[in-house]
Amino acid sequence: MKFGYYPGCSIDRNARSYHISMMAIAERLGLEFEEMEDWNCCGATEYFAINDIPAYTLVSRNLALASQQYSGEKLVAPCSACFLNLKKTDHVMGEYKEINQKVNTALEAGGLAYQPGTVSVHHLLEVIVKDVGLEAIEEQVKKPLYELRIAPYYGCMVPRPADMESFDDPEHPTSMDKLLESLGAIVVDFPLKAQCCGGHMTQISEETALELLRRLLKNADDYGADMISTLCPMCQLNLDAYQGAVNAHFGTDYNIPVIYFTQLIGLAFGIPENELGFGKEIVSAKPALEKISDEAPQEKKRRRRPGRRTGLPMPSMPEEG
Amino acid sequence: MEEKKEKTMQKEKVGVYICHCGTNIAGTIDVEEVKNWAAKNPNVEVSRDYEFMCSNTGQELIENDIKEKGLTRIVVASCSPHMHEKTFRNATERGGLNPFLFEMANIREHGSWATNDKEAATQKAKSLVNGAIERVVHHEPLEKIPVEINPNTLIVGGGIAGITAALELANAGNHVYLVEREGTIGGHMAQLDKTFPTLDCSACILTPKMVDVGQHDNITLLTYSEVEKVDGYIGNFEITVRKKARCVIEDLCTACGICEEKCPAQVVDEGYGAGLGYRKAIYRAFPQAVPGYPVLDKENCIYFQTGKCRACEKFCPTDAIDFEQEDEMLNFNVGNIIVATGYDLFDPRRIPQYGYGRLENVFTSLEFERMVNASGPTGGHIVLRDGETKPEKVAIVHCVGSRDQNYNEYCSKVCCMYSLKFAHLVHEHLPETEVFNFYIDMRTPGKGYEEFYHRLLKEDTHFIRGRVAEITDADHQPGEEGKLIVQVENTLLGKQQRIPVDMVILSAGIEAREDAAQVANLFKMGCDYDGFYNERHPKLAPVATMTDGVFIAGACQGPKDIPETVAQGGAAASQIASLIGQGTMMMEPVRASIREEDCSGCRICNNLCPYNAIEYDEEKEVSKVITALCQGCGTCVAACPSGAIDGAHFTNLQVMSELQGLLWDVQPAPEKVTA
Amino acid sequence: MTQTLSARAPSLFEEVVAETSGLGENLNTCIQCGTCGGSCPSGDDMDHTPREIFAMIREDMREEVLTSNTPWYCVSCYYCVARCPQDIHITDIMYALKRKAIEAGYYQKAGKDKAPEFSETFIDFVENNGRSFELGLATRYHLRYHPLDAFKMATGMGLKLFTKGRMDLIPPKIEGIDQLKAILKKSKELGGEA
Amino acid sequence: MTENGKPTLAMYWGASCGGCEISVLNIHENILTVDEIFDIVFFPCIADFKYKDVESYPDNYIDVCLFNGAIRNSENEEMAHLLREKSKVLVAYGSCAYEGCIPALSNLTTKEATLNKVYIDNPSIDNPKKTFPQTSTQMPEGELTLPSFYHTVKALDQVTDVDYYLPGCPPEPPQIWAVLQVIAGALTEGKELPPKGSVVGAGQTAVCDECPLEKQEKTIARFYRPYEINPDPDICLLEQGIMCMGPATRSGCGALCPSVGMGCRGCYGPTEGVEDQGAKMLSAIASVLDAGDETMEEDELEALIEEAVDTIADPSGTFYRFSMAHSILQRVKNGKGEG
Amino acid sequence: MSEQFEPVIVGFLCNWCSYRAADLAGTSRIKYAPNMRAIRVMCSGRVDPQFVLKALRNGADGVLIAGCHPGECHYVNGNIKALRRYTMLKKTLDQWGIEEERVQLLWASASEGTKLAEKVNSMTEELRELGPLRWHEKVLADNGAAHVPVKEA
Repeated sequence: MKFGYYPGCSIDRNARSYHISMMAIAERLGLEFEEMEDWNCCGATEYFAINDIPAYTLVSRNLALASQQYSGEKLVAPCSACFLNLKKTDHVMGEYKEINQKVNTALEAGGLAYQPGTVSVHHLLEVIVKDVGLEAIEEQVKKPLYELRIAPYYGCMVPRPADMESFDDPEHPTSMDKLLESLGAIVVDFPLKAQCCGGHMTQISEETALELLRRLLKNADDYGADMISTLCPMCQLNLDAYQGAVNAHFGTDYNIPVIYFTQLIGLAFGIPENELGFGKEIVSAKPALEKISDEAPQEKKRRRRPGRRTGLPMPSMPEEG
Repeated sequence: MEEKKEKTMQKEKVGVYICHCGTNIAGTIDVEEVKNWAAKNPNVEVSRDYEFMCSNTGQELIENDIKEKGLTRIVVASCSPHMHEKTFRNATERGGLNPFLFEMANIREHGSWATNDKEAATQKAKSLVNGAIERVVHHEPLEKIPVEINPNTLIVGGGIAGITAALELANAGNHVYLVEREGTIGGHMAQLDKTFPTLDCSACILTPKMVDVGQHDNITLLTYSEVEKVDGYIGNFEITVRKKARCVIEDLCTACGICEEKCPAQVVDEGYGAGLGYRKAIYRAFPQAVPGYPVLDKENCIYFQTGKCRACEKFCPTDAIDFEQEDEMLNFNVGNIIVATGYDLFDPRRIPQYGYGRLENVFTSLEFERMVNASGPTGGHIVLRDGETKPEKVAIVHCVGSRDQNYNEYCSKVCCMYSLKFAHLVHEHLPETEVFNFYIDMRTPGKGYEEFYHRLLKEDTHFIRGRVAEITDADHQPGEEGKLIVQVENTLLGKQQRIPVDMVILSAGIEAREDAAQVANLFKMGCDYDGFYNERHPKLAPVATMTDGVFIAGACQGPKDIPETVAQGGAAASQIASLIGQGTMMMEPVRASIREEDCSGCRICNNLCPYNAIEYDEEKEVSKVITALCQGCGTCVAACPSGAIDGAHFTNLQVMSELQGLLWDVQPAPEKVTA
Repeated sequence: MTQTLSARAPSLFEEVVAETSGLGENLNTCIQCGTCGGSCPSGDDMDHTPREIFAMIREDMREEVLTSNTPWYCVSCYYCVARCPQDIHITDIMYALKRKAIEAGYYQKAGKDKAPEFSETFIDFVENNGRSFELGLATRYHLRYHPLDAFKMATGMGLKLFTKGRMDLIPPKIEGIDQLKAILKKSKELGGEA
Repeated sequence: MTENGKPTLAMYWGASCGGCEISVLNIHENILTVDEIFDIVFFPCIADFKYKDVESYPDNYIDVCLFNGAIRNSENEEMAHLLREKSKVLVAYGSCAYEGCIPALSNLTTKEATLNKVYIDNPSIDNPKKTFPQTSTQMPEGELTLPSFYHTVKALDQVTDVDYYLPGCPPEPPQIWAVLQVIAGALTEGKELPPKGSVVGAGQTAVCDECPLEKQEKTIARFYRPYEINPDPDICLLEQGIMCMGPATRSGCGALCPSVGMGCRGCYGPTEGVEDQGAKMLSAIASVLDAGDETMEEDELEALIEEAVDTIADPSGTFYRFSMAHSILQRVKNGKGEG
Repeated sequence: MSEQFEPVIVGFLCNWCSYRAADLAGTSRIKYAPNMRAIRVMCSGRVDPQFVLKALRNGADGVLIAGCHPGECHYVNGNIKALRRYTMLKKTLDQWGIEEERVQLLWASASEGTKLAEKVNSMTEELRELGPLRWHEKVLADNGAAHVPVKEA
């Protein structure tokens, strides 16, 4: 399978391990990610705060380039913010004539044009779960992540592309849960899985950011997670690099590595850690990785919430039948 | 053809009346201008404007002009014909003209109310009026068609609406077929514990009525049955009902309940029990079920699944169990139909952030009704999912799935009141327990409703104005551990609050039945956007539908509480009773007819009619319309390749003339039309 | 359609809607239920909940709205948008309010002067290089506005990231930067920014 | 009327194929009777007359004028006016004069396209200089003129007042003879004529009335081109998916085509009281298309119907083969529409 | 009104759904383009293609046929017949060079006043962009003598 690839600024450096691991598993899964030529920054959450038409335009240049460079291939963005900005801009241009017309006039100035709807934007997770599929993943699993307790963390921007149809539930996504289960890991039911990591608040109002991070870390810890699995460079950076700050600020001693789901897939595929960018994380994953056992666990993978089943019947959930 | 020609030859004297409707029309349309302009039309004898044409004086204007000025046609430009066409047809008739020599121009709904542009509105009004004038000239006098009314009635749905209607009609000496999908009648009301605001026991007031239905000589009760087919038209519908096999021989069963007792299969009771309790595979929904004999649920019956067991059969003292029993098809005729199929409860699983199905101590309103009910699974004790722990704090969340564009935009109307009722019941059962009601707006319109709210205020319920954002078990701060945390903005304080509780009750809204659309199709009714059945008129015909002879009652038309539902059941019944009383009913003469001399017998039209009203005469080799069956849609008229079918009141000549009238300002020099 | 336009100056509501290029049009359908305020992860820090802000916009309380810190605490997590029963694009309205506050020179009063400065520094990089640049961004932003933080930054976590090879030293630049500049220039004219 | 007291007869052609003239001769020996009854005063096809002869006649000199052919150019129209002036009874003879017929099919395209097809873009044409006929050409001898070619082909009654219509392409001999007898009767024995404007020499109902084939209820899944299917000779062709204009076409021909397994083409025009033959047939056919029902999803429904409709290769050519000039829209919109 | 071209649309609205939708639009005071002039028919199945052609022939710039949603027809399936006729008519009109925007079909239930209003708005816009049809002037003008019907009625 061939895809267009929009790396986004942080992939180059900060989130290198995301990129490395992504490419490593792509090889195993026979996926081809063709990087977009001369892509530019998506503006993150900053540009919209200053000027919206330029913000949309900034993003649309990428869409315009994509529509030139690819022939119908899906455009994949591994970064949540990039994904949302690309998808949202395409959506908004389609919905709001005025914006579409302004943006295209601006693009003209650079000899470009974009017809909303021509590029279909997808997040990496969506591609792995939907296009590749869990069966294909399971086939590749050589070293299951038995006994490794993972809190699946989606953050906000992937499950919630506002009013655009999302590939997963905006409130209670489960695609990464299922993915990690297929890798043999124990997925802890992580209530805050779709909560916010604070985004750029770390720069603007550290207290705010630290509190949000604390909640996430505490919750993950309460459920005995060995590590947090993430799909966004910003979330990774905040949870990882600021974990020390959180501990300092609240007198806690969380020590939970924050790892890209692609790294975990790679691990389960039996790819050596160093080829997956392990070691770049600030809170080391080593201790957690040592917990991985060769024995399939006795306990049911997906731990149900505490509480006896003796009393009144629980309402059935669709996926559980 | 020939005589039609003559008609159009002799000049008609048209009277045109433009209504101000106060300022509703006159505020936007220059009524004066339209009146004077219309007067210039050669066909127009009189052109007047008046404050309120629908008033008696307005109608008298028409009557007098007909008598004094010898008008032969009438045009009224006012509101939608769906409002006042009847009114003015009657006025025309009182004036001495055939009521169908009248035409209406809708310059309010389609005109003055639809734009602010006075100039454009006036121009449009002229067109509509002109269209009406050009059309009415070609109108022909028509006579209404009498139909015999079969005195039997079909009622679909055995909830309180259906029960009420059935008893009303039956007591008046008419025969009723009451068809209920479930094994027993009673509907949602039978599931409830107390009823607001009076708090009288739901079962206590309902079961006597159920018994009456069961024993009534004039009521044929068909439970565990569904209507399969509906043919015919008002006065004479042909009904086919599927009586599903309940594997119990009704004549032999004594409703002793031994089979139920002996049945080894435990099943979660998703139906009557709202999923909170268990039942057997052969069961009666509840002890007072009517009829008393049980239903065998094949999906969960061990015998049907594994081929072994037959316990019920062994123990039945009267050999009333029959595993081989098959569905039965029943056919009968009725004159009228009442659809009272009720509602579905909104499924809160659709709102994941409320955790229903994930967080065990989140309950639906219906679950709670069963819980507080003394005959329910907990014997009326309010406990957590574990079946024993008493909650110290209970949250009641209003507007679940209602007033929300993501789910249902409308207000479900009853939730505020039953939420107050719940709060009261918690106070009553567990005086120590704190209750929090989370609401957007407190809606208590109804006799004694607001007073009930005050009563709850006195009972120290916490009322927090704010729509609950989420319910989670992820604790952030001390005091939240092991609790359900209700996160909300207390909009009266303008602060975000996290309130730890032990139990959450979701006041789920009312939804149209899942299969509402198919049912609407079956009875040829319309559904609105939300799936509720369309009434004929929102104000003046709330229980009639677009289809003559088909009526609706209760929550299938929209959210309602018990009193309203009962009122509608009664209303539908009395409308039907009056039809039965008349014995015959006059049907609109808007019908198709085939001119034999022009029909070539090509048979194109033969199977176009949804009511099979067209038959082919092998003798004469021409097609014919059976007038009584024809509903006047005009599909065949449009289809007839040799123009041999006339659609009364919608002839080509009439429509084409209206069309040319409408286009007066853009068309070339006026042309004559050929019919 | 052929609606007649009123002569009076546009209300704050109208301005905000205009600022969102339409996305915010149904703001006037807010039923004040507080779902947004209840959902907001950083709600505690806001001086007004989003719901209050909307009520204030409807009441044309220009200064109070534009000096409020509320928009600056929006982390654009979209919970409010996903949950709003009236389908109001709250996040986009918050962006619009930020822009209006800056435009009105109000944002210092919001006590959140860090936010726009951060955004602007970020955008400088994007507009001149076509890419963002964490190290440069952080250091320049801190040096320019918060020298002390800059020190903390350089010695503390910044260092860690750097040693982990997670920070660039030289800003990356795209080839089509001139094209990008031209496009953005045009878009700013259209966007109504000088 | 001439000195010898015989009523006078004229027959003239506008844009036509000549078939109508043949059809007159096709009344066999009766043609002799016609010659006995009438003095023929203008009939370019069988005898040499000049325009100036006609011009020289006093008004109403011609008792009966059978005008066939459509109005394609200014010459046709000029003659229509002239003959109207000179005739007591003007009969639109044949489908061309009655409703445009085949010539009017060029209303389905533009004047330019038509001329182009005839003078340039046509395998049998060698016209390297791209010479087009001009309405006026200067020659040393003086100006040469040609009639101007119209944009829209019209029926006779669209340029002048017509007394009777005699449909058919061409009209059927028995019908012609019947009509001529009636007229002769009126002229010689003072018998009454049918009301002005009537369609004569044809029935009132549709062709199906005369059609011998067995008719059932109709549901048509798809249509076949004549070469695609071998029809059952006893069953209604429509029911077999063969296009037949019979239901929408005036009877009078005796259902000649259907009875030999060829769908009716519709040459007798619409039935009494129908304005647009094509639209009516279109409506009828569409109504009985056996494609899609109310239980289906909207897009599935639309797809099915599209598919069924597409089995009719050329709707306008099929439904409007003879009646284009008298159709409601009369021609296609300028520019597009080479259908 | 502004200088811009105001197209004239003839609307054939079925008595049960779309006519009521238009009523509802009015009752709920939804303001929309005043360019549609409605003709009430009992069912969209009554719409004879001749009506549509006649409207276009007589100066209308567009025609809107509106009926109940498939499955919601008061006469069970009249609207399906309407759809079949519409599909075939559209194919024909396309051959005749009449832009598809000029003849449109809409499903609007009695509760969809907004939908109907929006359709009228969008159609008005589309027709503005296409410009006037005005058959007699623009198409039949040169040598197109006014259409005289078969016989005097």
